[in-house]
Amino acid sequence: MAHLPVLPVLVPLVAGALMLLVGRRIGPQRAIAWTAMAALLATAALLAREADRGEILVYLLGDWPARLGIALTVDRTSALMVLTTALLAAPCLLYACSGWDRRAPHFHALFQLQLAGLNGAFLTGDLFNLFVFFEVLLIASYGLMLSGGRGPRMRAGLHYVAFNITASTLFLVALGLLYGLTGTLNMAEMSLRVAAADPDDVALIQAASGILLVVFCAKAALLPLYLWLPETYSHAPAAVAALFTVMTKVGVYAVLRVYTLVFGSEAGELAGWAWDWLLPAGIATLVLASLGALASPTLRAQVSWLVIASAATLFIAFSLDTPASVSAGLYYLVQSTFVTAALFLIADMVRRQRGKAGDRLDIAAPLGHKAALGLLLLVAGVAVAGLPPLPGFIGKFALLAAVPDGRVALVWTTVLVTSLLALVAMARSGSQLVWRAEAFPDGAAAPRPPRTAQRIAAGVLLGYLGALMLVSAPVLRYTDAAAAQLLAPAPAADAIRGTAPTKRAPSP
Amino acid sequence: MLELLLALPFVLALLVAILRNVPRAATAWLAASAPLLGLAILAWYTPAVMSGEIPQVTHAWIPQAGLLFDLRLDGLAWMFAGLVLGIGVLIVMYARYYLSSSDCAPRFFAYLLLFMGAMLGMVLAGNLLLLVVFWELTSVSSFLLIGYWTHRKDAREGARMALTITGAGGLALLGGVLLLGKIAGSFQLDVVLASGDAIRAHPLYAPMLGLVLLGIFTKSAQFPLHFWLPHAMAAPTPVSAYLHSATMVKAGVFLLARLHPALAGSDLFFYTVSGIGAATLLVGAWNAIFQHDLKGLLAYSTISHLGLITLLFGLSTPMAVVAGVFHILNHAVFKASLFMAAGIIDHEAGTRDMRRLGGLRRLMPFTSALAIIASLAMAGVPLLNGFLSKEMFFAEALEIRGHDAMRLGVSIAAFLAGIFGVAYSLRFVHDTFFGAPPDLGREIHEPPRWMKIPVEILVVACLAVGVVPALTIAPVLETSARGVLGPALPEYSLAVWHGFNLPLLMSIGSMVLGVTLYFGLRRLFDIHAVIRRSLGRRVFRGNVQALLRLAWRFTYAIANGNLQRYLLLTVLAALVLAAAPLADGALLAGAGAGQPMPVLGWVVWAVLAAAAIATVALHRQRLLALVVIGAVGLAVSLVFVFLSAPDLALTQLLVEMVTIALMLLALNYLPQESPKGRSRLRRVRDLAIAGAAGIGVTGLVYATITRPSQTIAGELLARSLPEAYGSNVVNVILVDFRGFDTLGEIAVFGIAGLVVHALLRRSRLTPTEVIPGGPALLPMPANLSQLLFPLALAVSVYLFLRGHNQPGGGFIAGLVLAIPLLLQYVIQGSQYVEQRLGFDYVRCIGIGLLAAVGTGVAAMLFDLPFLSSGHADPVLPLFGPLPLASALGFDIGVYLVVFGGAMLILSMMGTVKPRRKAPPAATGDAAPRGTPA
Amino acid sequence: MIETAVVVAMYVVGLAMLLSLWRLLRGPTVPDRILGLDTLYVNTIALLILFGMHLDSSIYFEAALIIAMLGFVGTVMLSKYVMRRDIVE
Amino acid sequence: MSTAFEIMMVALLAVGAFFVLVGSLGLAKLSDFFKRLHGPTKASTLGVGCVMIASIGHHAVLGDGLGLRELLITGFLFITAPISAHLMAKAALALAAEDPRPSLPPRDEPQAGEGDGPRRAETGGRRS
Amino acid sequence: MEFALASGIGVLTACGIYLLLRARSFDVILGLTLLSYATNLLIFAAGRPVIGKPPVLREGVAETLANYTDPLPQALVLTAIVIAFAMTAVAIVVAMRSRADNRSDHVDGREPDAGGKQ
Amino acid sequence: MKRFLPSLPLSLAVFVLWMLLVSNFSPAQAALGLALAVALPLLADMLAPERARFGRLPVALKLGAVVLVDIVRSNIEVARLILGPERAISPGFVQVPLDLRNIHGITALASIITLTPGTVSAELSEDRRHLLVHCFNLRDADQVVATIKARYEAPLKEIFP
Repeated sequence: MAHLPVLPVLVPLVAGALMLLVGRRIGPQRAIAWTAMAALLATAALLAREADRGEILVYLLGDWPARLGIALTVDRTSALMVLTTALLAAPCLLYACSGWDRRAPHFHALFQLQLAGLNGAFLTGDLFNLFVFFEVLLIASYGLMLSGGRGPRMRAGLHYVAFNITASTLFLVALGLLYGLTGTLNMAEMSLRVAAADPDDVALIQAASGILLVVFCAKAALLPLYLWLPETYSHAPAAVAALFTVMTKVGVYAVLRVYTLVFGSEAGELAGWAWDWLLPAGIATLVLASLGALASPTLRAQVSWLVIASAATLFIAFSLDTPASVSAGLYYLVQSTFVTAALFLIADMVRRQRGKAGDRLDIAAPLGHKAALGLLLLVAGVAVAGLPPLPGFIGKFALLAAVPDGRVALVWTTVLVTSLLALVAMARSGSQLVWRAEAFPDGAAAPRPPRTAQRIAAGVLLGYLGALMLVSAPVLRYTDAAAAQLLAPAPAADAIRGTAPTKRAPSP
Repeated sequence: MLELLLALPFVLALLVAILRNVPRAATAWLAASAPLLGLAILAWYTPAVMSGEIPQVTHAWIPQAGLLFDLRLDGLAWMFAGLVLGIGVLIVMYARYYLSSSDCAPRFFAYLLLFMGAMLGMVLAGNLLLLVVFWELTSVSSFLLIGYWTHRKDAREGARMALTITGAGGLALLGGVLLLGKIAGSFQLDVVLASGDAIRAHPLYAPMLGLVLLGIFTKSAQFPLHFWLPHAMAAPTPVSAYLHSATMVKAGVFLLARLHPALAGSDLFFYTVSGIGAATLLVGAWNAIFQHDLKGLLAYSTISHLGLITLLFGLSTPMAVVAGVFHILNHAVFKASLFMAAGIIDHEAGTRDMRRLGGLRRLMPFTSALAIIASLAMAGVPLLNGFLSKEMFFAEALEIRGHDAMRLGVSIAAFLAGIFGVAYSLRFVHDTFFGAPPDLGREIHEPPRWMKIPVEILVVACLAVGVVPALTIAPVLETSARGVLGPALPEYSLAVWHGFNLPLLMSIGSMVLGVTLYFGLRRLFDIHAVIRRSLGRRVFRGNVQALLRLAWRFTYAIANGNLQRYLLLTVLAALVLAAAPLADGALLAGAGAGQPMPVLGWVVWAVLAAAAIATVALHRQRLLALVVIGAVGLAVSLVFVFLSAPDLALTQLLVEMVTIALMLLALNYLPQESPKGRSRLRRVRDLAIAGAAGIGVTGLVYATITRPSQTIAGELLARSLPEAYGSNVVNVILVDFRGFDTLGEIAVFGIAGLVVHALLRRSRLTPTEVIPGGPALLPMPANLSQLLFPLALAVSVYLFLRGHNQPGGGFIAGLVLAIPLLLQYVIQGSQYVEQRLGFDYVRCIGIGLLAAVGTGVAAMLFDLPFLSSGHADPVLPLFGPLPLASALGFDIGVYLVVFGGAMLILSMMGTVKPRRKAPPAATGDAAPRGTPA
Repeated sequence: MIETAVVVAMYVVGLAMLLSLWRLLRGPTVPDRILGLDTLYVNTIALLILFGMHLDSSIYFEAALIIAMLGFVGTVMLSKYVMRRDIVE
Repeated sequence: MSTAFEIMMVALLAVGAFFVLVGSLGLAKLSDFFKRLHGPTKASTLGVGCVMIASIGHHAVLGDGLGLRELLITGFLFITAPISAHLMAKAALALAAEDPRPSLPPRDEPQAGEGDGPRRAETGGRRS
Repeated sequence: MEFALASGIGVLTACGIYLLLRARSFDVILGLTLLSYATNLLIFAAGRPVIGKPPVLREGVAETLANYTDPLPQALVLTAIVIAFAMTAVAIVVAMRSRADNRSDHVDGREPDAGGKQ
Repeated sequence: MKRFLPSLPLSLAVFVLWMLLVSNFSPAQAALGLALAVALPLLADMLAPERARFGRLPVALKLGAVVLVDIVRSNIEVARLILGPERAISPGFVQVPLDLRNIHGITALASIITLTPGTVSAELSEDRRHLLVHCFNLRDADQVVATIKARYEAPLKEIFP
């Protein structure tokens, strides 16, 4: 139990390494993958339970004090992210096991390593370690996206890779400057030093953290850095695209983590400066992404835009910087991850049932297994448009209710109008794909039905939404507490700095 | 029990949807059982409700956000629930026969029940947020119902239009309700209704009212947002009958009634609501006259009647409210029967176009009689229910106090609407049932018995209410009106005859003038030739198209799939955010003095800068750029050497070599030259941006490194040897202090190998240029490299073992292992090497990762955190002390992963198979010279 | 005395590096540039050794060793590319 | 530390640095690739070699005792320099065969049948 | 010296960014390589490097920052170098595949004059 | 013996290299060096195209001395040429016919030719009978060939029979 915080990284890492030893046989690979998945789910659940006690779990890797080594820190938010990732990964894995994992070399290894990267990024309390895990998850995502692909996917992949390497380079620039200015990489320690920074240094620290902000926003697809996403996500294989929905959230999470802890309410002159940039950017992104969803030529592109829209909504929520809005944002984050993932899976099933027309919206084509797919699309569409009673609505209204008085007009208008745009977009694609479907021409057999595993995978994701709707109250209580923890970072920082190693001497 | 009442439709909808293969009759009965049982439950509550009690149940849902699952059955809810369920039963019965055999009945009934449930939930909701939840649910389920005939374009369009408009209204309502909750401090209906005065006095009252009314007006199809309703007529008739008589459109007026105590009472409310209501009343009625479709006429008439009800609620006097509630009831009854009648005609005659119909009186006398009675009710003819509420309306219009202009206007509007109402009712009756029978090429006869029963029931209700209102409707009306008004319920009497008064005069006048108008219009011109295109629809369509076009243009003007733009924006964003805080010249404040610069340093600087600039200058000739960039790498390692970083210098040198190998391998499959960029302007722009970035970075770095350092590294130095047993602090940091970073780093490295493997394993690529001739034979270099190989391996082992104390370590050693092997590949050819020295590099990575993780996990067995280092000094006989640090195990992992990863990447790239057939020459590439070997 | 000689030698080697750089940048043929790079590497070895003497430290020995042992790999690969385009056949 | 040692050291360093410089000078100055190819050979043999010996002496006398490790560098250079020179020459020859403009000998030297007599390549002049 | 270091980093950054904004995948990758040199030097510079004080402990020399340069940035740079290499490898392979599959090495997978808007 | 020590000189080289590298003559290091001296040549042997057979090794020492002297001599000569006017240089290619048939011998010869400044071995013909040598300053081709054959090739033929 004492080692719980490190397990979400270790379990998939070991599983990924084992995958390399079993060769190309799919059976053992799947066995390892599901064993690891089960272990990860259990770990994540336990972690969330532990975190919900309200204390910050600090795990000192190598038994070094936090400022010397690397400390993993688990608060409610990071535990929530880990749990969300694990819950998301299970259906994605299931979907992939319906056949894609045979076609994409190294799929299972890359999948596990991607999970390791994601969890590492969520759990680490060290800025450079965050960079490393960003890279782990990114490089695994390159592999997941491109393995077994060709043609347009390669082009999208090239964009994705080049863009992210550029962003990573900026990340390093920011890190170098921040280390040069504060002399530490541990976020808790850095927060202390930022707060006590020499007045001459403040502008420089701000410049460095501005570059850092660009990096995170690039990963989270915020204006003007979101343009890579629709292309990438709509070209990724379904199971992978579904898993990717949590990747933009990593960027959002990083912003939340760094800019509450390091540049949060106690950062002296720098307190909360990032939010002033993020609110307008979030609003603009939300509007543009909703227009993008409206204009999309394919269902998958549409979902990709909706992913951006959800990230933008999160930025709006977080940039309002009140406990209630952050809480609503966290809730929204969880549900939007699931719903967009479900939509990617559904889009893939639809695509496979429409023959050459694929998921293009401008072509009428027969749709096999219309009833089941139509139902799935309907539920997911309702959820993503933020219509009641699914959690999308709950998240949205919790967010609207949390908007501080001064910002009501702007934020409400944006959120409500873009919800309408999303609704129109989903109604358009649903009616084009399902309703406008012609009958199959005589003699042409309907395509093979979606595999059971695929349907279950999509069903599970939608099931999460249903469950989330029913247990909204406890979840929101959890996110409320998480937001309170985030916005009052001093105890967390003290806990991280003050945790004593097991055997070694603490830092003076 | 209330929960049960609400759950019934949903449960049965699910049941109907699941039991797809049962006979249609069974499905219909199953579906009908929901409203029937619901009615029974409602009946059970009736005595309580009538006696003024308000049964209520509350469950927590999201209490912290004010969203409670609260159901509340007051008079208004009771009346509406009865309407929803009662008409629901009839609709189910009717639909059973209406649907053709090709229609999927379970889907229809499931949707219908879903909608019924949503309506019920809305009327029963005791919490405003819950109400919004169900409100939106009605939008969604009505979308499904209207679009039921999915193969029809008008159905799809109508459904989307309805969803768009009502969905927009729903979102506005959500905003309004949230404001209302903020103002009232609670979303509980009881609280909100009780704090009307506070609400009206609140500064946010106006925006809140605007948002709520927007929701209401869209749902109840008020002018100018009414146009979705006629297009929703593409739905099957039972749907229209249900949605547009008793339920969907009534949701809007229901909410108006529901929130009446909280909202009404201000001038703003009065003018807005009654103004919009009056406009809708007239626009709807006037348009109804000129419709040719039976259902279109009914739709516009519905709009008009909804305007009437809205107007009544806008007037806000208690009596007007009573009249409004009364008209809700009456309109539901006669309009449902009329829709059903229209459906029967459509069903039997195959058309609803009045220009083609006529004389049905003789072909289907019974149905005709029913329809005529119902339309007379619509026209407000005495002894029918429509007359009573219309009479009350006239009376109220004349009673308006304090707003003289309004009184005149509303009275005139009411009178005109009465005239129009008579005219369109007359058109309905006259064009359909009188005149010459049409020749439609089919036998027209009475519909099945059961199809008529619902109509009969409703028409009987019209008559009963119209003739003896006090015995039939009075208690219902009173109960429901009390639900709105509470104790303020006024004294009123429901009677056919109130004496000879002004309202009666208006009734008579409107009837006479209505008849005159209809026949006058007929005489003046051919009504049938008038085609009124719906302006609203055109505007809507135009707007949606414009929005789509705008979205398209906007989106693809920005996200145009051009990586250069994405990268440019990224760079610019970073520039702006980094420059913004420094704009006021804060950059150099606090900068300290630097160290002196040795002359040799400038030499290195010159190599670095010159080679970097040359790389840019030569970049279009790629091979040259590669040669030159090698010098940049060398210069960078020299910088590391001079500035006390031996490990870095080694790593940089080795990585440089591997990178060049990588690039050269790739260059074989890429064009040898870059074409010149098209635009000079762009080059200049890029140069400017690059220059700005360079200057910016220079400034930032200079400002940063001339400040005193506050690093924690002193502690690392002090604790490295005693606690981590290594004197090369950089290596100690890598494998101990920050071993987790290194674990991630080797994971990245290993994954890179896997990705390259996955991408190249099965792919066949065409080299851009193939030099004719067989593989180069290099016997002498081969021979020398043979000699070099074991020596290099020995050096690799040496570097690995001493890494903890001196420059070296797993990473460097791994590359020193890999590069000689790579050299073997280059000189001897891949096939030769792999046949003789077949490593499974993938497995090598796996083992390395496991070794690294395993070393870390070992610490956990001693109850220490992951990656804690251990240390032992066993003394071996003969050999003396053997220092063993657990970090060595970790470093073995690094060593294996780096070796495996690097070799996997390079060998995969080196062994790409050429494509069997050369692809057509690509545009822009140099045409391949020679032929693939 | 020795110290001065070492420093002077370093400057001389530095000058040699600049000359090699000149050839590297100047060309004109690819082998010329490769040769320039190769010479740059060799010069670097000398410079590293001299620097080690200057600082009285053997810590840069490994770097020099690695360049001596593996620095030519770049040359080999570039030359092979010029010859065959495909450096691993 | 004797003066003789010092003088020897200085001499070694001077010679080493001189040859390194001459090598690069030749590289920069000479007009033709094959001529240039001869320059760096000096640097890698005598130049680096002398510096190396100086270093051994330096460390033996002034530093931490006698270590012959520097010999390894020269040793490795002796193995690797021929490889790179050989390959660069081959590359230049290949380039010349491909593109007849530069002043390099044709690739297809007569090999068999001409007898074993030495033969001066005709085209290896200084045409550039 | 600080200025030389900073300006060297600046030159590398400028060159890297210029190449990054070119339209061909290979040029972009070259740019990224230059940029990675720049960032490596930048992180390294953040440790306030000095001449001749490598962080390898020697006996009898006090283990303080006065005698040894800051080792932490060096460790970070090592990690960064490795990661940059891995990324370059992936990027270049993707570029190869994209060129092969899309018949163009333009970063957008199509020639600007041939393709136009999608 | 051949199975475990494919090439004794190579093993010796590895061992010497190791001992030089570690500069620490403790038994532990010696043991490690020995282990490597056995293991690494085995590994390298897997890649060996043709095994070397050695004849009279002592000749090698003499040859080494000759080569060292030649290196110094020709270095000075070449330096003089480089510093002098370029007109004085007349470079040229020379075909050296080979009597050596052993690839190791040829390699050694080519290396020596390259290492002595003023000559670079540019190409080995495919039948391994001619070595194309570029001379920095070619006065008399025949003499160059004769020198090479006498000074270097003859001893090498003894070393690699």
